[in-house]
Amino acid sequence: MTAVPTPSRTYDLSFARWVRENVEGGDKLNMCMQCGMCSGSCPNGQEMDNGPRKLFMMVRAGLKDEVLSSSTLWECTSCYRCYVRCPRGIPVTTIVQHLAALAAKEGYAPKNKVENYFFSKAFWWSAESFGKTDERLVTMKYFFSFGFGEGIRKALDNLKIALGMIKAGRMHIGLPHTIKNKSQLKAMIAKAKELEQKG
Amino acid sequence: MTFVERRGTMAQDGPHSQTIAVIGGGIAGLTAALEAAETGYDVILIEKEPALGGRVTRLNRYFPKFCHPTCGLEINYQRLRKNPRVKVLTMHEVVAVDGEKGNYTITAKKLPRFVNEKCTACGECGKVCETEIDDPYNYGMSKVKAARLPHEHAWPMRYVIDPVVKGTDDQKRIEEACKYGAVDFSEEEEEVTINAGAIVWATGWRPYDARKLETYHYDSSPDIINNVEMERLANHDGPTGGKVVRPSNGEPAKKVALIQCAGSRDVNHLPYCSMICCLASLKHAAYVLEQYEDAEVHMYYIDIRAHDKMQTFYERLKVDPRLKFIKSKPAEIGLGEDGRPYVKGERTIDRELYCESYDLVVLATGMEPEAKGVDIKGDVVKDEDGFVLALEGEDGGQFSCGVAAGPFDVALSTMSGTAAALKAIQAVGAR
Amino acid sequence: MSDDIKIGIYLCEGCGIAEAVNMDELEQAVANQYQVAKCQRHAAFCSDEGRAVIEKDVKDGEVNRVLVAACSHRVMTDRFNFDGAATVRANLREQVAWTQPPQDEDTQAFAKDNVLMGIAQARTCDLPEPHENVVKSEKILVVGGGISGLTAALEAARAGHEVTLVEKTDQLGGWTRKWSKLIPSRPPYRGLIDNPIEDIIKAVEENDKITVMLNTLVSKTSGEPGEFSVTLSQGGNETEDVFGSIVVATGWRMPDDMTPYEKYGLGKIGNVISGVDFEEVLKNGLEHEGKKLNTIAIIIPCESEAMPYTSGVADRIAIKQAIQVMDADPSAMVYVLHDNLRAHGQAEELYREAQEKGVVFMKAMVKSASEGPELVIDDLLLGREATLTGLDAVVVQTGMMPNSTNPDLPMAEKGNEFLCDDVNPRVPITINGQPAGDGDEVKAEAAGDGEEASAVTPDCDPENPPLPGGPILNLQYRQGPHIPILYNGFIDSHYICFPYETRRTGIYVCGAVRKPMTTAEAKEDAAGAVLKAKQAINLVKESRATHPRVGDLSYPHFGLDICTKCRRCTVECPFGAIDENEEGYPKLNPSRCRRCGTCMGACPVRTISFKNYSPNMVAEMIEAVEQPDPFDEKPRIMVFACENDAYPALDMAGINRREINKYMRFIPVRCLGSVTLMWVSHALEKGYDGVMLMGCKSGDDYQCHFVKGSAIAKERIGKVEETLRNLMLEPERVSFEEVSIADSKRVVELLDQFGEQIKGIGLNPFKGF
Amino acid sequence: MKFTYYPGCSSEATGRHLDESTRAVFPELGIEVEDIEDWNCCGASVGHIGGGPLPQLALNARNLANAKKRGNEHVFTSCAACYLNTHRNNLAIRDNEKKRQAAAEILKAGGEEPYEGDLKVHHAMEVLVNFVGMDKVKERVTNPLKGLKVAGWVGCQTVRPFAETDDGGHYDTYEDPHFLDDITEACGAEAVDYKPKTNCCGGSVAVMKPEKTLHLMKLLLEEAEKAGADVISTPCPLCQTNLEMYQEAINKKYGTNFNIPVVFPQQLMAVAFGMDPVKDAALHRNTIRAEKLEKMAKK
Repeated sequence: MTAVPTPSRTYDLSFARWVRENVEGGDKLNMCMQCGMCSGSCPNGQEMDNGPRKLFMMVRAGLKDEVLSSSTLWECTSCYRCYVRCPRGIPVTTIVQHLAALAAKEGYAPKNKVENYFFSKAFWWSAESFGKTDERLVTMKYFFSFGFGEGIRKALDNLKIALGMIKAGRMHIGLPHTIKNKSQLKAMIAKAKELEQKG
Repeated sequence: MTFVERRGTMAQDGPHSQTIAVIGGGIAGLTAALEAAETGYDVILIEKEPALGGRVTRLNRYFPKFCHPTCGLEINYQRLRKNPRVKVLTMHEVVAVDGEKGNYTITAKKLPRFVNEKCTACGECGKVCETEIDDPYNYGMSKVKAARLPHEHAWPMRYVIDPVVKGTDDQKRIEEACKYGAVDFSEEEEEVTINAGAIVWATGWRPYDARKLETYHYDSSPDIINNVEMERLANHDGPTGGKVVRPSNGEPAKKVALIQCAGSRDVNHLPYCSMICCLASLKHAAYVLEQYEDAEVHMYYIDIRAHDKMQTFYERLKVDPRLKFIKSKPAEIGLGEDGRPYVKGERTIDRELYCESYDLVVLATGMEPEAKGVDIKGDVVKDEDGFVLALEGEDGGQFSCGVAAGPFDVALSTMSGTAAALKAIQAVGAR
Repeated sequence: MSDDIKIGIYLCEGCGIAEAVNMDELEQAVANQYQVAKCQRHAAFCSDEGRAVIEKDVKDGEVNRVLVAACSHRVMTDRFNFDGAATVRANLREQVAWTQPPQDEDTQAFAKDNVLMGIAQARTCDLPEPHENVVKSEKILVVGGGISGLTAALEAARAGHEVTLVEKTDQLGGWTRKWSKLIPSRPPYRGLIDNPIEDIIKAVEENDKITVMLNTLVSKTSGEPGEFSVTLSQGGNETEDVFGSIVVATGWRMPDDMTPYEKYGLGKIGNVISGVDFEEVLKNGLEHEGKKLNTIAIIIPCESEAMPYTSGVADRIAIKQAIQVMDADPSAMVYVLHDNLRAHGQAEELYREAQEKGVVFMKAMVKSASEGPELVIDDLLLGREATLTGLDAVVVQTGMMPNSTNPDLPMAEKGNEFLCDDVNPRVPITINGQPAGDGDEVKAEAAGDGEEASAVTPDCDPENPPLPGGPILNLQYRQGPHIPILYNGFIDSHYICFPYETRRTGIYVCGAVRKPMTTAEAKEDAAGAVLKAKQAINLVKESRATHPRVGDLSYPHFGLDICTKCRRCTVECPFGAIDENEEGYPKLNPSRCRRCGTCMGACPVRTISFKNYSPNMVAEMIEAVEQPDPFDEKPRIMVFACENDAYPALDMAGINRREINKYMRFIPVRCLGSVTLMWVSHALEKGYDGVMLMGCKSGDDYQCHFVKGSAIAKERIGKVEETLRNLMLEPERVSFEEVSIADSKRVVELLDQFGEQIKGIGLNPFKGF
Repeated sequence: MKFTYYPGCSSEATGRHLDESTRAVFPELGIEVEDIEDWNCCGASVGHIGGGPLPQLALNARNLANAKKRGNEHVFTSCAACYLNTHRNNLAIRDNEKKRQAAAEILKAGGEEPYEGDLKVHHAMEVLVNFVGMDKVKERVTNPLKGLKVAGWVGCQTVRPFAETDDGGHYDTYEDPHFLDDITEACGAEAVDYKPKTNCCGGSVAVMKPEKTLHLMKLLLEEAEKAGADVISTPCPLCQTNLEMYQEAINKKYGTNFNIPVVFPQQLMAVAFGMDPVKDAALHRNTIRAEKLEKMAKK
């Protein structure tokens, strides 16, 4: 995959064109007519700095850094309202999510201490190592990715909930559930990562 | 003081008919029919409603002149009355067309009117009729007697009786009330065929069904209406006698939201821009501002599309501080806690999220062609959206004008209606 | 003639008339009037049996004038129409039975007066006879060789007419010749189409019905539809020809004033070019001054700050050009800077195509432009100011200014004041410095006009008209050489309902001179204009009127014996139908005439009349109404109502069964412009207590079907005060109201208000004298 | 009719009661359930960030390849996220040349045959609507839930973005889906008018930073209360868990005292079918017990 270009001047389209080629759904991004339907429909919009509509305009304007550090990427609850309502048929959710993936890859997320990023990493760690998500371990790992003290605090906050879950048999004690053929999955993911690099 | 002089009667029909059939008696069809007839050609004007005038006769005013559509229609009806070359068929719904230039066969469903041409419009049947129906002239916003004159400016000026009264006591009462033998309940729906040498499609449009805009909850409150209903609301012979009020409770509608592109410019609904909505909404703003000193009108838009000479019209209204333009396609409209409709979305200019309540919300629903469902054969095509177009380059005999051909305003409809008249004349053989 | 007038009165008893009116009484009151040969009653004269009764009387020669006293003349028009007998109508239904309390003495009086007025009308009107002017040519002249003119020529030829197409330059094709590609006008409304102009030109040149004249101007046009004699000047040498009708397709030009575009750098900064010039660049594969363009900003000026002529055409052209750039070079960077992007109608699809191809649209205001070129913009959606750098070129979409005049020609010496619509046609009329007209009467009325010297609105100053340049057809009309324009310089017409009806009969306008439009729209428009041109010829062939009184055979007759040459008629005719002959007498061009009667209303000595509509006829109708005994305290008020809007509104008040003021009497008029002040003064002399005029809206958004009729009537009524003072009457006894057809509620209120006003003033002292 | 079943990770933890009730109810409606052999995680709504788009594809490719081995044409899952990912990646593999090749390579690396995307992936609810039908559900009801007021909360991914598409089987609408109320009614319970039926609970964002999304869930609970619902019914395991476990936090933050049970339509059906409240309906696994429903259950 070609490196993400950094525009030399405002409204240089190199970044926009790169997104168009390399980000899932990016080929539709330029169809945006800036009506605001997506941002207006977002359940978590008030938490976003720009919202999808403005974010897309920023992509066109070549504001790479602002786009990739935008909180909008991390506040998406993936409810797909914007996606189904867009009058131009733009897969808004998909684009936002994959811009988030790009931001993670390009190192913008960790730099900005984005919860969603750490959660995703924790989540992926479980999926990759066991083939399944073990909600206990994911949450724990996630909590502690904010540092030990913060980890303990968050953990205690959720202790009561955890106990309730255990009582209802919805959280088990003991080793994590795993798939049988872990090695196969590992090999496949390794291949996927390799392809991802090649682009 | 008008005089009628008899002129040539209908040309003999049959193969190579020189008669021009115009399908649709709205402004485009009327124009095409009259222009052809006044040039000396025989015309059959086919309308499915009981009276002519189509959509425009239901409008309060035209943009940008704020004049009344009935003003131009009156002239057209005068022309019609004085011109024996035009044969008008009302309550005829065209279902199929077949044949080729010089010899088309039009199949139409003749709907029962239960009133024949002996009717003098004296109104006695209406007096005795007790059954009431939703008034189609007012898009069902009010009730009307089942035996009625379609409206005060109806042409032909003849009553029509709704089938619901058939077999009821009302039928007897109505039959007894008519002194002129004009009532005829034996009328049945029948299929008729009409022969013509050329056809002009002027079937016009219907407002896009607002119910399909699920996030706008059109049905959730009577105070959420569409743009054609707004025209009735502002019209002196509309359901409120011209007062722009909240249909829910009759209170003045002073704070009004005008929602552009309700269906138009949306690949999930109508992909095209309906052209008239922006200007119609500006007009609606004027209705409200005219009626209430302390009015507050918000126009939600993507682009204000003031085409050809309309920019001046837009500029003129822009200066009124009571009218605000908000660039935003509302995400959601519904009935709020306070019993008033709310509008929710993102203001794109400053990226503010808003949720505002109004007395009245008007959805500028787009235009959907009426020709859908008609079985047309031969030298004419219907595009994906249902608009009718003559085949390109072909030397055919079918043409279209007005909104049957595309999303046009009235000026473009009269223009294309006149052009279609020429094409039809050329097709049947200019003399 | 008058002695063998045999009037048949047909009193209809249907639709509630018999219930409201005592028919026996009515019959007795009218049956024995002078020249009434027969008076019959029937339950419904519109029925076949009823019609038969009348038809028989006519056929048996018992009557030669038919008075149907039944419903309004607006209904059953075709039923009540009898060969060989002039038919008039008295409105007993909408106006009496449906608006007055039944069996009331005032209702009875109302009905009686309406019938008496009908008798007077029947007595004084006759079947019109067609004028003798014959069509000398069915050839159509098309002026302008651009896309509109070329299409018009082809359509006219297809419609069976000989055509002469004149083009002022040395080649056909006009602007369209410059265009690289065109906007698609058919489904799927995407994918630009090749410019077909060469084929169209070829088709025109090869068409044996079409004569093309290049380097040709119209140096003179006189005559009327059916026989326009036109002098064509081809590079100096003049030829004469006769045409049946004329299609004007002179198109548009770059705005005369380009300064508004300077803020974008146009004409100031290198590589800033107009949208028109950019078409050349597109033809040369984005090659401009030896450089291949890649990064381009296309500006659609915000109209409020630039010209009022871009109007959505510029927007669509900007999109089209952006697409062309992307097609030529997918790596190109194109920015379209707009306020509201007017890709209206099916052009939305074109907008989508452009975006798919990577064109970037920005809602942005250009603040300034500098060398580079660079643009400082206000990006409204990002809410920040930014500078567009690295641009190879900036394209500015300029406006389309209508060629309602020919900018290459010098301004006409006189008649320019008629170029503008909102000019007051009653400018002081002088013949070599002297006020026109002789005879004291005229001076008395004309005096008023003298003071109106300044009534010409500034932008219509004849010395300095709204559009520079000379006339296109150089009409040899009394009213000057121009085709009148409306605001923004476009040719005047009822551009919503009747877009082709100019104020010069037989002359129809299409293309960008009518309103801004694209090539595809212009082609459609040309077909429409040709239809009207053909129609005009066919109608005048039969000596019939064109729009809106289509088919009318009546036309004004001028009694020159008492004409004072005041020339009011020649100046006031909204359609420039009347010229002046050598001695200064009015000379009617009947085929130019629209039969509105404005000339009749203008004539101070009322020597202009129609066979079926005359000053005398209405005067008789006025007199026919019985003035009640002064002691009855019952006023009578005469209402002259425009038959196109006010009268229908009154009818609709009846249809809605709204009670109309019982003291009113109504006379429908062809147009308020036909109302002569004499009728007003006559009514007051005869004892009417008040007179009301109901006409259509005037001004820029006028609704008068004869354009200026109501405006002129308003003018005249402004002068009536003088007359009233002479009669020692209160000016408040006369009122003028602009009424729309939708006023079926309001008219009722207006009448009551005026009734009250008159009550307040008291009865007319002339009553009973 | 045989369906291959993808339980998904939550089926072994927070969503056990969904899994159990699904396994109990579907066979009753003529849907035989056969698990995907050795299924793995779908990557949920964060996999593309944690691992990247292609690794996420890998997870789903493996599941689909294993599902294919079952030999059934149709695959279904009760988890919204599992449905979304499996379905989307299945379509990608079917329609997108690049993705298909990538998947093939990835599968090859795992010693698997290439997969062409020819399976049909469904959501359990779509199966009920398009393959079972409400009449069949009604027929099976032996213990109608008379008087139980149910707020049908569809949530988001169960219907978006596929419910109105061909590949989504056009089984309902995005903005105003009614299948949930239909199920409720079919079970003899009363479906109350529930405005926020397609509102979002915050999804995974709710898990990682509840404080930001509590207001979303508060509204959901308020509306349910206003509508007089005894229970909220939702098809989504994450929705169910979120709304259940955060009620206390909400009460703490807003001083409310919500205690509204949140159940799955499968649980309603199990009870209405007169099946075992514990073994089949797994009502004991709701941390806020649906007492009224439990009372109705046949012991």
